Amino acid sequence: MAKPVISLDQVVIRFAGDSGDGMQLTGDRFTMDTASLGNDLSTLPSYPAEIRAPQGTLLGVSSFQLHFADHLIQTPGDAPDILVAMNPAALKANIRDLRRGATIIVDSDEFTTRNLTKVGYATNPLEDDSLDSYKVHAVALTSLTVAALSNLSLSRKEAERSKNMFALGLLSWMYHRPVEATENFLRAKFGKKPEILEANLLAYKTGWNYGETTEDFAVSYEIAPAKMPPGRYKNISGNVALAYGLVAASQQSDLTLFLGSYPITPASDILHELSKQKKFGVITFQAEDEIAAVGSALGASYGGSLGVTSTSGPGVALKGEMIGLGVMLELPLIIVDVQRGGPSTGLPTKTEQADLLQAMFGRNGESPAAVIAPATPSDCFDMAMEAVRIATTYRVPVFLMSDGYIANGSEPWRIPEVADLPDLHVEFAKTQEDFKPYLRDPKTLARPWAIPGTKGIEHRIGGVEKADVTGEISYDPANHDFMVRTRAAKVAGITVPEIIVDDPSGDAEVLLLGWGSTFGPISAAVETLRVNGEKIAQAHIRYINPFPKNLGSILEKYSKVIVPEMNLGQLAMLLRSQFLKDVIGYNMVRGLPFTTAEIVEAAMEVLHD
Amino acid sequence: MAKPVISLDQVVIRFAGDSGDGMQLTGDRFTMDTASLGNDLSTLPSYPAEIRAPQGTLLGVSSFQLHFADHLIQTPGDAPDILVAMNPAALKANIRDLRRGATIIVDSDEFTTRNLTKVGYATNPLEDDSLDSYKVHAVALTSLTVAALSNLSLSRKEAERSKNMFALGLLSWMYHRPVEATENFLRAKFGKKPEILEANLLAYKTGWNYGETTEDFAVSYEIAPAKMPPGRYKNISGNVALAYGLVAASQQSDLTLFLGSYPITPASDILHELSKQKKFGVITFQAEDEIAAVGSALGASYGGSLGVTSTSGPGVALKGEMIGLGVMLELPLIIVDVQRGGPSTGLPTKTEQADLLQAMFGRNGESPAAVIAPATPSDCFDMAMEAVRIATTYRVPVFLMSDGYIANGSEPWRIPEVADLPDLHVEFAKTQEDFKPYLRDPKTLARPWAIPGTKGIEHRIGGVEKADVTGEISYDPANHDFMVRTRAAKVAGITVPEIIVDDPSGDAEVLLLGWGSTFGPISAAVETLRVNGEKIAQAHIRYINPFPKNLGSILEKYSKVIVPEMNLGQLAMLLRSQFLKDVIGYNMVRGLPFTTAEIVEAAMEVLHD
Amino acid sequence: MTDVALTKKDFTSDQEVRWCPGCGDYSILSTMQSYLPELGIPRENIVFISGIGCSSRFPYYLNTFGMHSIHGRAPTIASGLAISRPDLTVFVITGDGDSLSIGGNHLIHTLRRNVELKILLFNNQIYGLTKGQYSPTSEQGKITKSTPLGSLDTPFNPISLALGAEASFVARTIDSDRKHLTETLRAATAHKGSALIEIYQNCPIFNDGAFDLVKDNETKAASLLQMVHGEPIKSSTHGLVHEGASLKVVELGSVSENDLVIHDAHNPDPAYAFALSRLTSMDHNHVPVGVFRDVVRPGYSSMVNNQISEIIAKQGAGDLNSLLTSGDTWVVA
Amino acid sequence: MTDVALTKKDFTSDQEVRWCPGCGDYSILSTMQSYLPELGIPRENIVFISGIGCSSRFPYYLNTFGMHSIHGRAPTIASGLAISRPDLTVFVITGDGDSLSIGGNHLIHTLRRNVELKILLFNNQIYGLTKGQYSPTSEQGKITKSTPLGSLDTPFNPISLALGAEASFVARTIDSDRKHLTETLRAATAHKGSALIEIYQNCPIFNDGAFDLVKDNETKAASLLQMVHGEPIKSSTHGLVHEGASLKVVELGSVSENDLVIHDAHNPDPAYAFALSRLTSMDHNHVPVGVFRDVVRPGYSSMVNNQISEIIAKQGAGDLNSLLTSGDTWVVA
Ligand SMILES: Cc1ncc(C[n+]2csc(CCOP(=O)(O)OP(=O)(O)O)c2C)c(N)n1
Ligand SMILES: Cc1ncc(C[n+]2csc(CCOP(=O)(O)OP(=O)(O)O)c2C)c(N)n1
Ligand code: SF4
Ligand code: SF4
Ligand SMILES: [Mg+2]
Ligand SMILES: [Mg+2]
Repeated sequence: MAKPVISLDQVVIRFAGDSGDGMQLTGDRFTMDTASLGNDLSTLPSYPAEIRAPQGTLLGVSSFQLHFADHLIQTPGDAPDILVAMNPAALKANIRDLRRGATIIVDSDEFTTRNLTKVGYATNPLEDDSLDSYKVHAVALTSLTVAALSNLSLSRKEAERSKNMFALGLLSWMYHRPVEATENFLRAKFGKKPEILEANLLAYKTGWNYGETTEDFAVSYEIAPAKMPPGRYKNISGNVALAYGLVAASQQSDLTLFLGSYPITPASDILHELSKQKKFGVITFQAEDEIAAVGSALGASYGGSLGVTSTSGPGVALKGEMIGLGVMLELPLIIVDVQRGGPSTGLPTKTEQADLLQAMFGRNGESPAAVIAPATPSDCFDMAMEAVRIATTYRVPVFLMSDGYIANGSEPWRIPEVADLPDLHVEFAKTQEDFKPYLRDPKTLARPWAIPGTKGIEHRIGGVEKADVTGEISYDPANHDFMVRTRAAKVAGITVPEIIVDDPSGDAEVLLLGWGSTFGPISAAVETLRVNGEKIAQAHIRYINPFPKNLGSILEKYSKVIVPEMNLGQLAMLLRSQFLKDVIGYNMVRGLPFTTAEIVEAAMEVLHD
Repeated sequence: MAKPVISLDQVVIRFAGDSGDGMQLTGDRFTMDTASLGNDLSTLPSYPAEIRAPQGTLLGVSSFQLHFADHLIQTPGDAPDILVAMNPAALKANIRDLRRGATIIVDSDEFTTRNLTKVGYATNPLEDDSLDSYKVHAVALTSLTVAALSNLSLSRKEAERSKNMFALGLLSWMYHRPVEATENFLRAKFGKKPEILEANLLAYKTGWNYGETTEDFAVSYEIAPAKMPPGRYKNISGNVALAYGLVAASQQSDLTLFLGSYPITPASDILHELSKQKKFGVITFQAEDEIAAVGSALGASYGGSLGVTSTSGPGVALKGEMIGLGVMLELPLIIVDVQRGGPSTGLPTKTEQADLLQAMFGRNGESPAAVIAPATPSDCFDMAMEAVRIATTYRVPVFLMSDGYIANGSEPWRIPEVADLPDLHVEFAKTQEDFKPYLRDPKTLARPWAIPGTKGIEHRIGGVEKADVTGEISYDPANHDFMVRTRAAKVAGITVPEIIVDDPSGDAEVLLLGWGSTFGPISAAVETLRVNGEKIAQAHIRYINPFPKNLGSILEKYSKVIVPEMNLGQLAMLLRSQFLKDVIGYNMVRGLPFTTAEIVEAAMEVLHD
Repeated sequence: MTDVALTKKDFTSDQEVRWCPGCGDYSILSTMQSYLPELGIPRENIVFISGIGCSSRFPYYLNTFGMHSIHGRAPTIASGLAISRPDLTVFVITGDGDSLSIGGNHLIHTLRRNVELKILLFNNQIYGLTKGQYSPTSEQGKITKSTPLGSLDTPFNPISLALGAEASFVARTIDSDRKHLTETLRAATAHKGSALIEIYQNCPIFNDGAFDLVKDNETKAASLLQMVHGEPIKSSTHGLVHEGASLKVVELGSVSENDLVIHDAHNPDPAYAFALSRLTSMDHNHVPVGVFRDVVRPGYSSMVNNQISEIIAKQGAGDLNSLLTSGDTWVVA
Repeated sequence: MTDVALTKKDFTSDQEVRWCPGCGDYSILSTMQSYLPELGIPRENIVFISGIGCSSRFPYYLNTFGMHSIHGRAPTIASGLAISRPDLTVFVITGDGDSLSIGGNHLIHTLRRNVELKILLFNNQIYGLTKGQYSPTSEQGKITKSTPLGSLDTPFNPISLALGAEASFVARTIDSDRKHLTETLRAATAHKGSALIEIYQNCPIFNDGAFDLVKDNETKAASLLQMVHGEPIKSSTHGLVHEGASLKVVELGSVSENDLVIHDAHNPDPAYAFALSRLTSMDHNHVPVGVFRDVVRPGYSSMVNNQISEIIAKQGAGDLNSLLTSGDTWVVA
């Protein structure tokens, strides 16, 4: 007789194991199957900076967290309801994040004395009472997998590699995930290696059946689909969404997309993704360094392409001088900064928001650039197109500030209709008499985009200060002052959408104001606060330079403004200096996104001090 | 019978000619002779970015302005009382700066139709009425010089080259400058070329005699020495003073001075000056680029030397990543930024203050560095020693923000007694058991300076986030947050002298607050304002990160604070965000220092609005 | 495309030239202005990109498209332009400091990739614009503003460096020799791929006479080893013979004409051109001029653009909608 | 100075090694740890400076002074250290991306200056740490994460590049050949000046088998051309002969032993070593290993410090007061 089924409104699962155990893949698959069931979801991959940190050590632990629900959610979840731990290290590294009463599934085969001592377990937690406050399932994952594959001609080592699929199968059973998609995925991935494919399929099925049959698992769970606006969806990460946004922008503007990039975590996937898009005429140039990367992008822009460079903080620190040339030449240029933990090499695989002031001021002289920041993984698509709109309309470098959290994290994305995408066409300067390269459009203050190959407008530009209108070299003091102010005015005058405040009661006195990837945790916190009857307003800044026109009045409206940032208060500093408003910074610099609870707590303090 | 002598309290002279005419040398010599007479003085050299811009063109004009007086002065003067113009271009380029009634001495030989049309003079200004409001002396400088040298076996071209010495001689007669020093100088300079030496000496004498004898010059002038504190003085430029300060610091700390530098205007002279000081064990390394320059300096610091790198804004834009490593390694490092006009290549030979925010924020992640700025040419000596004190005491990168104005400008400097210089000795970590590279001094929060070659403290450091105390790699979230805040706290905790307010009446309501090279013009303006009975206070910020502890209370004390800056308000932005004070920016970005009149006017508006 | 042939005047901009009297840059400029019409390329399709330095002022004086960029980075900007705009003819103008000091890395990577750029390296063995510090090509022991006791660095040999970086075309010529400079420009522009031309350029202000040996009428004939493909490499007095992997300068007549090395600019092995390049480093009495190496290798931008057209030919042009809806998707009704 | 001889253990730090199982870096590390005691230099006088990359983790595992710096810049930091501290022995640990891509300029300038650094270039022909993009030494056409249709760049030949940059010592060895690696380290540390060692290093994760030809027992004997000074350059089956300025691989026996090239690592003309370096670029069946070039040239830091001691010997140590009061001064009473 079938096992009972309990329905839940949401679940947070974390898969954890060695870097070698394939936890990212396992998590990805579970996410895909979950997405296809129509749950809303949010993910948080986490892996060590080393390619393969030493086996069985705390440092070597790689994990993937997935939050899915029958309603709209904002974050990967604070505390897992269920942890899959492939070895003692994975258990030890993650146990403190679990809520009491959570379920733990471990591979008991891995709990050998040797592995236990490696991570400093004096006694086996499966045997002592240390896990009493959790529901523990000790499953001999490894031996069960190996046994199941015994008929295949695989070495034990090879067989063991499939144990993540066993785990996936088991969890898929527990949460009623469909099997076909994963089976197809495996067929596609291992098509060329029938033995391995067999092994994975078998392990996956065995895991499923293990749940179905053994006493150990008494119940399974179902989570109804979330009510989401109708449309076609796909699960997407920030890096992929950003790459798609750039491709879309190039199509909508009929401009060749040129990416000049040098690999760096966590930005490399943008280079990888775009290098697959040559069909769209996309040119990807892996340069010798970050300076050459941005230089080539600027050269491409000069030639009439969409010049983009993608990097992370250390790369931006190298590009400053070239970006300054872009400011002087007044050409379109997009700098994607997928922020990571700093300073210096810092925490390369962790997230942070501490490059904001570098983007604003990391160049010599008065060197204004536009700065915008996506709020969620899927928002990277829209903001990439916005970056292109601003860069091409105003002929100015634009910083697109993503970060490791939304770059690698994913969420369901309602795929837009191509017909609904904005038209991004702009005009190049045409053949004309007496061409003036620095004669500006009175509305945008943009100078002509005058590309080589256009007869009759041959001209010379450069990094030395130039005379207004003619663009010739000028050392005239008054002209310099004028040009400095004009470049500043041009950026200050960029049209950006007004910022919307979410203040249902209309009489909240405290505003939670964020930027970039803190949108998720802040929104979740706001929901929680309101559920608890608190009055709180929320607004999110996606345009930082220039700020939305109505920002000042909004700051005035609220007696207290809390600004949570994964830095020491960089947006806060810009707000304080520009609006002289005593905003309250809430800052954590731990390489991790905020938890909902942290922000709720911070807000409560302000609400009730 | 001797000509009458009029005594003046101050004079502003400007020498102007082609880049090839040797105006800088002429100005330098006149300055030296003036200094030795005990006048107070201030100079402003100005030359084109080109080595030799085209002869006789406005662009090619090079000039040197000298202000000297029988009392203490603060600036090179707003408007020349006397202009020496070696050709029509020099006249045209400078005439608008003169005060009405000023004296003009021109080389009439150069006022040929060809030269006049070259610069767009329709008629000869010496013949039309355009100069009626000035006292004009048209002297056939060239032909007089050539005639005087006719006995020497020089080509006409060679002979002509000495005409600047004729001009110098004439002016030396007019203002009673001593001749010996200049003659000795010429002997030293041209000792190896007797013909040229002869020519210069002769031209110089001839110029002198010309003044003495011709009717054209009816009177001469004398300016009494200024009352200055007793001591030995020399006239010094900011770049030289800065180089001397570094040498002095290395002597006072017994640390080898290592300069890693890449030439760039207007910072190159620091490299040149220090490369002459090998006797002091100074190592100067001309690197392949700015990154290698700062990298080598950091490597030298790691080895226990005083690692310094000197550059200008574009160089700083390249050094950001390496400075970030310095922040992470917590080693002493000094970055000298001689600011010039920006952005990009900008105005390479002009002055500006627009690198302040780059110094503060031009790196990835939370990357705090100390920032200090000298106020005058001679202050560069003291602030260089301060930079060393801070860098070695706190083991942190320090930005020393000079600019083109004080770097090339000069003033009399009261040479300090070596005995009075501060002791800058610091301790290296000693051989010890169980060494902890990131165990901090509780007072300064500095980590040990643990140099290779010290037995028993072998250890590894790097740019990845490190664990508190041990310095080992750590990806622990809490540790990262702690280290980020600790690095910030260390810089915030640097001891800097309190800022002194000059407010004689004690009840001024308006404060003029400056930083860096604006000290001169602001002080001059304050004097003028007070002479006119205005109540105004003055304070000058030499320590920007951290600010002096008492700055906040001072800002509170004054209802209105005016902040003049040669940028769009960079210090103002820091003040506003940190103190939420609505300071009033007065900004000009013209590549030139403020004039006294400009600041007086700006202050008057605020005083009487 | 203009039908009427262009003239030197057409390529001369209205900008006042701003170099010191007697600067070698003048003759290079005027030779370039005279040469460009012969290319038969419309002005608007020619771009000069320079870095920073006296030499890098060059683009201002040519009535084509031009960019005076930042120090050392011209090859990066020019690469982005050439790769995205294969229809253009792109020159890079650079100095010995610009290209070999701060810009060294970009130069060698551009050469190995074989990006279709014609790179003119104005080698005056000094930093001119910053008023006379030694450069990576200054001879060891040079007294300059930054080395009052003499420089200590072994200089780069730009030709050797370029060959070590897989350059497909490398040549050397002299500012004042209009004819030879013109021939060299001709060969460089005919070459598909990166072409590096080292131009000995005199800086009368900070390094005057650096190249007198090859400029003075008394000495130049004997010191200049003329490299002409298919002909023996000779000066008026000397020739070359093989010695192991090296090349040795011998007096004409001391060996039979047939033993003299016949120049082979197309030798697939750069070892030959490299051996030639070492002559100036080994002794300072003989200077090979002309094309050291000129071999056929696909240009980078043509490869990049082929890769794109091939995939489009195979799979058709990309369709945005199918990209966005690719992979696992689901529909919410 | 320690009297008791040090052992491998003394040079092994307490840090857990964090490379993938089977990574070539392991054997290089353990060979280095075994070799260091033989140097007889106290641990505290040895410094390892690396950039960023898997290979650049190396310093953490050695119980000497060490710095894991930033990407590509290790030679700059190491130069500053070596010049200011001639008493130290400084190693630079770098990867093919670290040293030849972002760090290319620093590498070539370090080599031309001949700064006393021992530079170990771990060449796995891939970007390891960033998970598998092609590097400047990856073969053309390589399919990687960033080149799904194959890379287009002609790779650098690190040996050729170094020789083009005036390197005084250049060698090649293999991660897994402890004996040869040790000999090569010995030669490099004996050399005064910059020493560059290219180490073929296998990356089992992202570029497995790149060097199988010279590692597999079936093929290695025939493919490895052993370079030993004063002896004919040979593999088990092939040798070398001169052909013009080039070197040609011939089957042993096809020419008389006496015609085989005898290795001369001390040849003053780098043209010889350069010709040797081209063998791997011309055909991919034969790989010279050993020391290509090892010539005597004054080290940079020794020159810098001599210049200082000489001037002090001549003029005496600097006196601060006389510096401050130098030039025109005047007294106000
Ligand atoms: C980032 C940066 N660093 C330094 C400089 C200063 N600078 C300008 S040109 C130059 C070198 C000039 O020498 P070279 O390239 O040989 O050109 P030349 O003037 O001799 O023609 C230097 C160091 C700069 N403009 N930008
Ligand atoms: C300024 C900067 N740019 C890019 C990176 C990212 N990054 C780290 S290592 C590396 C290349 C690694 O390749 P290699 O030097 O060959 O070392 P390997 O990992 O193969 O040993 C890159 C691109 C970085 N850390 N810093
Ligand atoms: S300094 Fe030298 S290179 Fe520069 S313009 Fe003058 S002569 Fe020419
Ligand atoms: S990725 Fe390759 S090079 Fe890096 S540690 Fe793993 S095996 Fe070694
Ligand atoms: Mg030069
Ligand atoms: Mg590698």
